Amino acid sequence: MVKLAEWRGKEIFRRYGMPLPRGAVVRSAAEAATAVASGAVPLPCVVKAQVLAGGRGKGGAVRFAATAAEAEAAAGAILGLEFKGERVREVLLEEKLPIARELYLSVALDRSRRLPIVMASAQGGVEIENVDDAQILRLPVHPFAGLTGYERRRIAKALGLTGGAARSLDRVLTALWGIFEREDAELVEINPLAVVGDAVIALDAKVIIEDDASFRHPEYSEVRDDRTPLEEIAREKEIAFVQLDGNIGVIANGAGLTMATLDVLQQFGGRPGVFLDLGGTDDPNKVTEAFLLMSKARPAAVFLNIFGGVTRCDTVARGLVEAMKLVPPEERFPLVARIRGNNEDEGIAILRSAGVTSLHELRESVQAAVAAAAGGRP
Amino acid sequence: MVKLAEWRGKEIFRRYGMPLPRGAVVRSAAEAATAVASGAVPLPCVVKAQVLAGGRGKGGAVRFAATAAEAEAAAGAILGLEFKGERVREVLLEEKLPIARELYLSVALDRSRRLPIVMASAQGGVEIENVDDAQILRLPVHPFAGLTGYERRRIAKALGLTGGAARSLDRVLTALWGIFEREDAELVEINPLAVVGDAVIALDAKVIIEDDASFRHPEYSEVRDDRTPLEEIAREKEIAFVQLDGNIGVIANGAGLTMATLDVLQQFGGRPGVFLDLGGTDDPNKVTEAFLLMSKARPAAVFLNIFGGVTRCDTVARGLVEAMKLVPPEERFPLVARIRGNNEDEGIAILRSAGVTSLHELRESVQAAVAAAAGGRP
Amino acid sequence: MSVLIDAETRIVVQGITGHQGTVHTRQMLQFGSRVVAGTTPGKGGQTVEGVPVFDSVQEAVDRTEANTSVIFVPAPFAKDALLEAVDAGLRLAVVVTEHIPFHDMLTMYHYAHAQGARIIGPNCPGIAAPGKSKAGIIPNVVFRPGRVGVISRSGTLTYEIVNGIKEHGLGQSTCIGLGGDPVIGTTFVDALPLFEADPDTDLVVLVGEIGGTAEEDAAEVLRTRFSKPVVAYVAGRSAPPGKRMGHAGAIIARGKGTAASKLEALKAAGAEVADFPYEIPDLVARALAERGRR
Amino acid sequence: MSVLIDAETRIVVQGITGHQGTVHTRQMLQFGSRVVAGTTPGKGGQTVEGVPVFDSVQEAVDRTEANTSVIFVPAPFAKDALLEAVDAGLRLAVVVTEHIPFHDMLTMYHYAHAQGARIIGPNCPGIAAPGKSKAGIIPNVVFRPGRVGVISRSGTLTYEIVNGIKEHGLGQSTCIGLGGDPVIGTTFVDALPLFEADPDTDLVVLVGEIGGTAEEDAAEVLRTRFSKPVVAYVAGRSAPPGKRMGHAGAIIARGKGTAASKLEALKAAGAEVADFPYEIPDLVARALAERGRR
Repeated sequence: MVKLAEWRGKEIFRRYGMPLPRGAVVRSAAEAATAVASGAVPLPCVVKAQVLAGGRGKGGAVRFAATAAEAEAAAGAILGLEFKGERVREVLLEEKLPIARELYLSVALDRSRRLPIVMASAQGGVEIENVDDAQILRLPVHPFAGLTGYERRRIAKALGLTGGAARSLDRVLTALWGIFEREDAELVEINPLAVVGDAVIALDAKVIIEDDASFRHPEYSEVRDDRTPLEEIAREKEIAFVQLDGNIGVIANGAGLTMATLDVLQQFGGRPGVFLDLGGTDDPNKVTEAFLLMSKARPAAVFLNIFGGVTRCDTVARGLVEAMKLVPPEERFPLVARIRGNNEDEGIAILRSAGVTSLHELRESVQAAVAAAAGGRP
Repeated sequence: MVKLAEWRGKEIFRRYGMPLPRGAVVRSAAEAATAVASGAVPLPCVVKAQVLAGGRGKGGAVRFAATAAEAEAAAGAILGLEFKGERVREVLLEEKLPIARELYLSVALDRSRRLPIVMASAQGGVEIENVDDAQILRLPVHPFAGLTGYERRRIAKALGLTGGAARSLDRVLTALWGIFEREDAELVEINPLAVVGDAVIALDAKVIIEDDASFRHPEYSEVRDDRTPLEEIAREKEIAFVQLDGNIGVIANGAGLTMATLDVLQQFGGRPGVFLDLGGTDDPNKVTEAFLLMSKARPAAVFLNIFGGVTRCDTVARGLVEAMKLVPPEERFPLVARIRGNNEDEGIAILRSAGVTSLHELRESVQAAVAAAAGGRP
Repeated sequence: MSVLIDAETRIVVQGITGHQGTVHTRQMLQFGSRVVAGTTPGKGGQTVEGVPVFDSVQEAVDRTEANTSVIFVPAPFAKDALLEAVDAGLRLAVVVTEHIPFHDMLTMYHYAHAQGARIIGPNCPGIAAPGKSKAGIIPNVVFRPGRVGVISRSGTLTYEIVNGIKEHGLGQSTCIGLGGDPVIGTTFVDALPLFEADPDTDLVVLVGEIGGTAEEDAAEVLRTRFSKPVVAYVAGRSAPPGKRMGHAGAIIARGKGTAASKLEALKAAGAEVADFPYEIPDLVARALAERGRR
Repeated sequence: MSVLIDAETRIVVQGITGHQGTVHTRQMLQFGSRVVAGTTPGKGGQTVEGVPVFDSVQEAVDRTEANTSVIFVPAPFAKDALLEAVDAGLRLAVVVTEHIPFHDMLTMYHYAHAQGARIIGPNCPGIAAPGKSKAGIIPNVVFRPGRVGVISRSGTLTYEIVNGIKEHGLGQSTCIGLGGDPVIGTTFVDALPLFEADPDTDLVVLVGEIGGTAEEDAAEVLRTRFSKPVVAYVAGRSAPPGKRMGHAGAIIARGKGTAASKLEALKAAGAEVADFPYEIPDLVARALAERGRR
């Protein structure tokens, strides 16, 4: 999932003909001054920190400026701020428009219907979860038909738009749908979509691009969220790496098995720390890589729960024993392993003879891991 | 139906990334010389008359030039030629390529399947009707899926293309399908598609745009076929106007009824000349307009066969009687009318009292019209 | 029983406030059709010929339980109108509009098909079951209830032929004008099984035209899975071979598409063939009499 | 009988010459599946594990009468592979490939649906009927013929649970791993009626996960049109509320999607709910015993 900052979202919006406020993105206070002086950003203007987190307005990351000096000062003050853990590197300056009403508009996927769904509400400018259900139009759109004229009319009606504003909405909808389909978006959201005079204008832009479509969109590869070095390594190896606040490391294969493992771990008083999900695979190389990666995270104990499909358990066990030898002494941790599937008895025997606690049942394995993390011998 | 000349087709081809020979379209011998001198057209080159009719090669409308002087002379000789009734206004000069093989490729509509159909043959460069059925791949393409990868592989196989040529074909197919869909084409045909080295290149371009889609494509409105003034008037009034080689004018409403009328007319020895089809309507104004239009075509006799749906026959008859008064004496013609439908008896009475032969049965009406054209009183 | 529509059919007219929509709403009401609603965006709340107008088909369906649409909206908006009808759950839409780009119709047909809806048309006179209902524009005056089914690609020629059947003292069970466009929602092949299954139809009159291979395709149905007598007519035997689609069109059809090809196929499939429209009523009467004797 | 596949199922493996394709072809053959063909463009004429390889699915169908596909081709080409399978007339395709963009899957699903074909997956372990056939990648070792049906959104967790059922001395009728992607071809709602209709299934184990509303939707089926006992498990009760789709995702789901919501819905619909995977076999055995007593 590639979440784009507002200014990047608006670059895409512009390419698709979305009506937008005039503005400029800047990376220094001096650039802000120039942007206003050159007329690229009319005054008065809004100065917005370009961070992914929400709640910028309340958090002081959005300011207003009536003069070039104020704009420069506001940009300078915001740049370099840390907002909810994100450093502000870009600031977006935009003309401040006389807003008559604020609307909500988005398109996302409705998994149950297996259709894209457009959502529209006349109650925009607030978090949409807080809007009453009855105030939100949900319109499934068939990909083979696209966003039809009659659907557009329904949306305009739900938003209370007629005449020029409805025609202006039509441009917005064409852009919204085009971006969703052609940019492989998971979400395109405009909140607020502002009614300004006889037109509607996208004041904010939230665009999330689907990771799986990155082979079609190399242009988004450089704009991924910041990741820690460990997360980056995990990503390259296609291992899901998630940091929680506990002290037990979990390595499992497959999202369902990983979640079930965490569920049982918590049930028996364990606190999961890092967990690594290898995906559906039991590739012994990947097991080894995950093991080495885990050692970098310095867990109090590690529980490894692999259900073998293709590979035989003895092969996985041998790889694991080899990997253990590669871990430097200061990074070693107590390990409880559970390897199920083909040839599981041999696998268990190999691990046990290498001194690893290797159990058969999920419950007893988890209990052993919890005990190990608490300082007991696993 | 808007048939585009080769050079216009190739302008569209270029926009869609179709591989093409380097070349230029010119409108004078001097422009031809400049095009060669500037390097826009490499030598040796082909000099082709831009006419819609086929058989240019055999008809002397395609020449070759090895030098700038030859190109200038060839363009001069071709410009202003009349080829199968068409004046040559444009000439296309293109580099002459070392052709290894000539292929055929097109996309059109398969009415029975209600699907677009791609046709491909390794036997290109000749009229495709003359190619053995077994040598032509017919591949229906679903509009919701587009031209898929596996279909492209089947086409490449049918054309005997591999490696670089197959990759080059992929560009051709993307362009072909894109033009068919997005330009509302009835036909996109490349014959020949030439194998040149490790690539395929479109040597000719035949693109026919659907008339009914003209509301989406104002850009094609200026490139319609030449029409006679009468045809142009008919077109504006949405009346189908067709010139045959007989002497009896026929006015009818609806293609089926018009065809059936012509069938019966021929059966009884009549030779249809101009016929006008008003479409499914019985709008009295349109009947009147058709009548006045017909008078300009100076037929020996006219048979009017209208089946009234919405309008009452007496209304149509009154309009017709009024129209007759507007025809100048020298343009008058014997008229046999058959008006069926609502209130038909009143309609017949009105026409008869105005001196018009007005009959009930198709057979006897046609016989009367044939007699009138032969000089008898209708 | 009849085919596709009956006395219970509840019709919504899309584009009811236009000239054509209004005129034919009146005609349908006079025929006895239950026209329960009309739509024109922005004109909801009006009435036309006593029929309530709504802004959208969904509202019309919600308020009037309409189940069949007749579409008169102009060509540039016809695709949208059809998709709206299908999405509102209608299972039958008669598209009267002419000049719809066939690329639009490809989308319309395949979309409707995927959702289980049927299109008649476009550019068609529609469907009528005398004494029951009419969804379309065939003049009321040509009908009389009876047991002859009619399926036609033509417009006014259909009126002519249906009228001829009436004047001969016979009547029609259901008449469908399929439309003559390159892509139509319901073809002879699609329509014939409906008449085969209709207990109120004793015989089918099939009216074709030159061009395309619809009649040849129909002949295949007649040959393999149609038991009732058929009288066929094909207009255009005197026309010179058409070249509308040029070379590529010719190789799609490959020698089919001419009147000769169609007549031969229909004859070989057992249909009685009329050379001219005025021969149809006699052939129908004779075929019915023969069927009665068996 | 079994669900969707049986001993007669004729499998074509798309992408058979890749590592995964080859490994799982061998496993399927060992399971007893009739893998009759494989495809890889440009590699027609080879064999893999004794199975003939063709350049296209159409050739495979023409030559071997394959009727079911298992797709291993890489994500960028998976859409094309599925369309090829559907166009070649296959009625069932198991898409094992992971990381297919959901926009591609929208096209795949709606295209297949319109043509009357069913997709299992993508990103799924596929389907297995012990003693009959397997189309997918679930390890052979976990199965044993029996009368318990399994439907799961998970991969390895399915193996774990199916294995647990076997180790408890029970067996499976058919097991379907639906895949956990945002858009899947066959959901719980689609699969449950197949098991309801299967005379060889006495009970269904339903394995869900947090996220989406598939389990809530399934509960509605259980409540209204499912007569067999159901044992359900939902993984992820300990996970913090997910935020994958942000605000818009939240309003699509509207409070559904959490483990609590799913468990409550399933319980209300009469399912026996396991808190942890290892509780499932006991619950299954008890429900079967109870059913036997009735």
